[in-house]
Amino acid sequence: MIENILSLLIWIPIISGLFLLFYNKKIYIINAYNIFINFIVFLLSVYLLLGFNQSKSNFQFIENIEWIPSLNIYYFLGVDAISVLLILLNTIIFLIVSLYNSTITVKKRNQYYASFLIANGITIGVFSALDAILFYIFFEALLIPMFLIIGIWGGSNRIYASLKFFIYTFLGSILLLVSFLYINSSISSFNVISFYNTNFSLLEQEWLFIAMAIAFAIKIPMFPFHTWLPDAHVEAPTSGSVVLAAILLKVGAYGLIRYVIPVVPMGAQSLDIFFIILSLIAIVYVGLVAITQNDMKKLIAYSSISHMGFVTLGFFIIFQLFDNTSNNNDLVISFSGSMYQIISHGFVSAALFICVGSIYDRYKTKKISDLGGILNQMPIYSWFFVFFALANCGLPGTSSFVGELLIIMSSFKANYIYAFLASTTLIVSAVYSLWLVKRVVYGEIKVNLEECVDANFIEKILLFTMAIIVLILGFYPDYIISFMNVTLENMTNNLLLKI
Amino acid sequence: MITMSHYLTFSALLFCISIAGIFINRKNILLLLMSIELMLLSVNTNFIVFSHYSNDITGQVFVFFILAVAAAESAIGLAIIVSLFRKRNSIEINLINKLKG
Amino acid sequence: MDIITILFYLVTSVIILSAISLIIVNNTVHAALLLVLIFFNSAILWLMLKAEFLSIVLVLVYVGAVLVLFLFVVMLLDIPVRKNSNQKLYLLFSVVTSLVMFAELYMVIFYHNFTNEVNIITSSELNNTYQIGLMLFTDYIFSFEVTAFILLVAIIAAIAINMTEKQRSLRQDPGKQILESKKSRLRIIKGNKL
Amino acid sequence: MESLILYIPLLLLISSLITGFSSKFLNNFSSGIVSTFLVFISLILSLIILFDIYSSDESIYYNNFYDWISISGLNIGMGYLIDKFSSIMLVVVLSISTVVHLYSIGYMKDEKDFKRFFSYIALFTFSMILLVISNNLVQLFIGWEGVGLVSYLLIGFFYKKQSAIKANLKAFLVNRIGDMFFILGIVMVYAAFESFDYKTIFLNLDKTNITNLETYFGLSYIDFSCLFLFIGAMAKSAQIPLHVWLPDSMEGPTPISALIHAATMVTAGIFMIGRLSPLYVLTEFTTDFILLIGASTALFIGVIAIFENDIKKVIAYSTISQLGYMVAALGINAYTVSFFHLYTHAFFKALLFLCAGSIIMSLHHNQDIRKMGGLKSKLPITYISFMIGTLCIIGFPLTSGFFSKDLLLEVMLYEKSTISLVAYIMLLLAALVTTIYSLRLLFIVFYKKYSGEGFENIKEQSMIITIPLIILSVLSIFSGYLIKVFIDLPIFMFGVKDIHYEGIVTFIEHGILSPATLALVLGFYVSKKIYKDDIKFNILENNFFKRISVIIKSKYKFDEFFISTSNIMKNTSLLMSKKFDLGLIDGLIVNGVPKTINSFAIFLRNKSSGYLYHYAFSIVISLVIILGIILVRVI
Repeated sequence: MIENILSLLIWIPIISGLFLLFYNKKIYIINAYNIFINFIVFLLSVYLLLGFNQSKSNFQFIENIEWIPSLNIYYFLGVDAISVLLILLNTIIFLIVSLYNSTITVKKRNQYYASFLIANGITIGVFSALDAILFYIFFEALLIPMFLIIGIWGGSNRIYASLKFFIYTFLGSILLLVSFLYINSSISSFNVISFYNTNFSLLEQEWLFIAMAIAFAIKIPMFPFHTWLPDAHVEAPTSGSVVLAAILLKVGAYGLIRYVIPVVPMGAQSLDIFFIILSLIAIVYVGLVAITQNDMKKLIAYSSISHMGFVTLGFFIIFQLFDNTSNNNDLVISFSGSMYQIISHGFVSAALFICVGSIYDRYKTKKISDLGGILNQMPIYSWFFVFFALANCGLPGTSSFVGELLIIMSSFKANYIYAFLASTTLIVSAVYSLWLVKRVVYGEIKVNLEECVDANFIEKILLFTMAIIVLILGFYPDYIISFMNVTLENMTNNLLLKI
Repeated sequence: MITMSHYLTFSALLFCISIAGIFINRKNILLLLMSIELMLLSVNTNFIVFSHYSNDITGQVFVFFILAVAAAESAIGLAIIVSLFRKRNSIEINLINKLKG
Repeated sequence: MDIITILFYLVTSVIILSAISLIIVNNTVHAALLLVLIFFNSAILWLMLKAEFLSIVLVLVYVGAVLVLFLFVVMLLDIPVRKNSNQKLYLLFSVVTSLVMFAELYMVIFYHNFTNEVNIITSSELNNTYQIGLMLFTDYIFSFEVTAFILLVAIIAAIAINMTEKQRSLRQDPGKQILESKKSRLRIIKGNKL
Repeated sequence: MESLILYIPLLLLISSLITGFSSKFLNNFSSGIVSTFLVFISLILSLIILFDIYSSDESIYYNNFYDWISISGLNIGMGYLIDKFSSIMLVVVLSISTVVHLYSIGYMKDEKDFKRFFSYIALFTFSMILLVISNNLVQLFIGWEGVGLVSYLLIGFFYKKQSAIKANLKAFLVNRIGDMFFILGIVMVYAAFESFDYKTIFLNLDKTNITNLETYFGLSYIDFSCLFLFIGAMAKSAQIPLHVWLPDSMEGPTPISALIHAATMVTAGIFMIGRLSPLYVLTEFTTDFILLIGASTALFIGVIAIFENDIKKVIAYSTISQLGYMVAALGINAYTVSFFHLYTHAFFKALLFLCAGSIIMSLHHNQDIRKMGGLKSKLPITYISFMIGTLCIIGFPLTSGFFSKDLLLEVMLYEKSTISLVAYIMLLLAALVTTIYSLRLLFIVFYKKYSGEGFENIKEQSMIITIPLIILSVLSIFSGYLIKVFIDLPIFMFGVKDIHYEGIVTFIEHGILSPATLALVLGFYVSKKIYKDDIKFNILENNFFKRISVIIKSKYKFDEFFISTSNIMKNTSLLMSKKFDLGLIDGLIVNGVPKTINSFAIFLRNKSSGYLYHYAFSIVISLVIILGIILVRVI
């Protein structure tokens, strides 16, 4: 049993990332160092997963140290099943990104890697912080490496995109901080567990809910706050896009399930209809918008927004579900669906971005209209691309299907209109994913495209691993869903006590 | 009988005249400075009036400080004017608009 | 009507009239001299308010030093006098603003109704200079020191602003050397262009 | 015996993986052999299971391989439910698949992507098996979509051809429309019965008070769930109006057409409704809807085949038409009858497609029947097989098609309701149409004079092509004699529809004397006159018939409808993306706020003139205003 495993998980990547800033000589040493650190962190997270007792619903691996006692701020870490899974997702994605990074050419390589290492540690911090201010600090600090990754290593319009990304998400965070301070002013604590035991009036809860939910809705991003994401994705380097899609969006969803719904359930209950409508708009409307995008990254970015709509739909239908069925299990299923969608989307979108990024690296274009018939030149890449595009449209047997099924199931119990609108994603996602495949992968090779090599060994391994993960998650979802079950049951029980 | 109001009215009048002076003199920076001196004078008078009527010497101490600072201010102001004149051969303030945004 | 009242009206009318003429004259020398007049009269007014020390200071320091400085500058610079353009609009503007200001100030005075007489008999046995000195060197000693410092700064600043550095030796300027670029130094001219 | 079931999908999966990832270890031919061998073993296994099931009366295999999701309130397993119904389906699927595997070794031998092809068809069979053996709706859906996925890959097998990649996209998207409703149907069933498991659902049918469930728009809950499930089946089984993908799917290699049309994909819908028949018997509205859709598909799509010139497309349209028969039978709750037709149809349709493949190969990938003719002497085995297939499809007495089609029509006639009578007449007309187009194909391809070049070089294909034809011919002829099995076939644990049946001899007598024989004779006469003897009927030359034929040749403009729908979707998307997302949200709101602030700042900046006295003025005026405000507040 390693003591302080969470601290190790957070600080090993951050500190080694800072060390990396001072070395920029031999590329293979930097690569090896980077992969090694990420691998260590990955192993630690596997250890965390194995050491986690899933039959207990309380927080585990707790570290609680006084930090700023006069302001009731503690260095308080701990994980439940949700956090463990998200940390594991995080470390896997960062390991994959570190491997992928070793195949590309990039300027200021050590700084680039350091940004990712630091982002890795900070994200683990976000997922394991149980003190609101600590969470807030990690939540905000995460912006810094991402801002640098987009702003320094991004595309031609990177300044605009990174600024938009930064300011937009920062705007939301201010609301979050205000809410935390308000809660603190009444209970004199920033501890999450004491957050769960607050008793605010309905009006207070509504305001707190609006402030916090908007903060996280920007991060997710939900429908009217989503326009930063396509820009950020288009300008971000490939690895940046992967992290953005696979990890950063999940931070918002995690915030909702950790800091919003359990803390202000009454507020969430009274305003849930707005968020359900926004989620449905995200699913249908954003999916439609994705169809005619001419930039591959933009298309996948829009599809990410559409998929995250499912996550939020799963979160916010629970109150109506409870009204309709008064059955705790249905709520747990809905939550499980959302969480599963989060994890699944992490892998699928990451893989898609790697595919698209590699196409971009080789052909120097992301425009769909410039591409065509790459199957003739890069068969292995293309088949992976087809596979992940199919996974993106929720094909059964891949991980995306599980979450969609569970959420459509739950939403039907809440209201049949929700289910109907949510299920249109089967058509819309197929249209945008497969039309993309048809135009980019199939057909005769476009004459203006120059000769390119297929995936190299590392890329093959990466994509193959991700495909296997997606398939295993699709054919055997029980492990993860059972893993989360006790935690989610406990969460819904507490929720139901308060509404 | 001269009451406090008389004094105050006087200094108000002086103050307003110096405001008008600032408005009218847009060419000559020296006159502008002089108007400011006038303004300070009216303020000082007010201080002294109040000090006198409240029988509190603090007001006069303040006037002392104001005088000292005003002297410093005008010294620096005049120095600036001199160097300005050297550079541009003119002290017409409507020619100085470097601050324009 | 006692002597004080007469004196008051006399002094204030002189001040007001000189102030008005000060702001409308174009000749700066005249303006400076009018300012001297105003300060003298103010000193009288302050004397009437039993502020002997300050009135003397006003005359000695202000009239003696500052205004002389003004005169110096005026003489030294030999400023050409020009008429203000577009004067009517600004005149109207100035009159309106100052009238509004005066009305407001007068309203304050009127509203508070400061009608108590000037307290001629002071209860204090100590003279004015002594009292000020007492305050300055006890309660306000720190401010006093700061004032001294401000004056010192003003002196240095006034000198620094006007000090023109003369080239006295043939020394190198490394900053200039670094900033020099090939373009500014070297010009390649093709023969036929000349 | 029960444990053998696991090996069937497993073998197929292994086969798919071996052929898909063994580029270095196996050459084309041996990977084909391995794949065929593995499918053949699964066929044997399925036969063992079939006999085991039939050897005992109440024997049902039911278990889970593993738990897909197992938490309180939700249990979904990956498992199997094998009864008489699904064991027959298993055998049908695997036997057709084995034959197609064998045939493909010959047919695809020159293809570069030989292994990819074998990997696909093994995966195809695997998905279908997953669907057939499933014991719950989620697994069914996984198989269902798996079938759709592989059909997508297979139709686009020749990925360089624009028409192929258009067709596969179309196939997948049309299927997705169905799937959307299908998943809603599944969810509705789950919401009502709290389970995806067939057993639980059917057992709960008695307990759950169905009338207590909600109603929508005047229709009951069960009506709706069955309707949605059926819309899913409409896409898979190519019923009007979601049939548009099937003719285009002919872009794939010919063995695939056989597999899709005979055994795997299109039969999934029929199988699913048969599986869920305990639900469907509870709904009247939906079964009537099914009946009408099926009958009109059988007739109206069949007619298109008469005017079609692509040999594969003719057979494709005939498939749609025959599927219409099956669906119509489902509409009168005659599930076993429908299933019987599915079973006979599987063999003769596979036969027809493989024959067509043989012809196409012999003619160097010419599919246009106008360039064929007189092949009777050149391709004798193909000719005889094709003849058998044609006789089956038109229901010539004593062939398998005769049994199943006549049984279907008889049951339809005895249903004795107005709607079923209408359907009966439509199906009878469809039988006439079937006879005409099938014989037209036969006459044009084999009897008419050859019009192309190189007639002398045409020769019969190798053994590996002809052996599957012979196997299927035998099966096609004799499969109909198992009619008794199907009439007695129970689906799950529910009883069968009461069909009056008095032995096979009586049935044959009765069948020959039925109106269907009239349709057969009439169709034969017309077809022979027009297509063999080239006689022009004057009655067909008038305007009325011409106008009708124009409508039919346009295929009722279904394709145009879908194209315009997709164009509307595309335009909406463009509009939303440009105007709403980039214009309103991003342009006006997100970037609009900083732009407003910026322009305000520019305004203020321009206002600051740089003149000292202007600043002085603003100070003084502000002072005046502030003083005024204080005064107003004080006084």
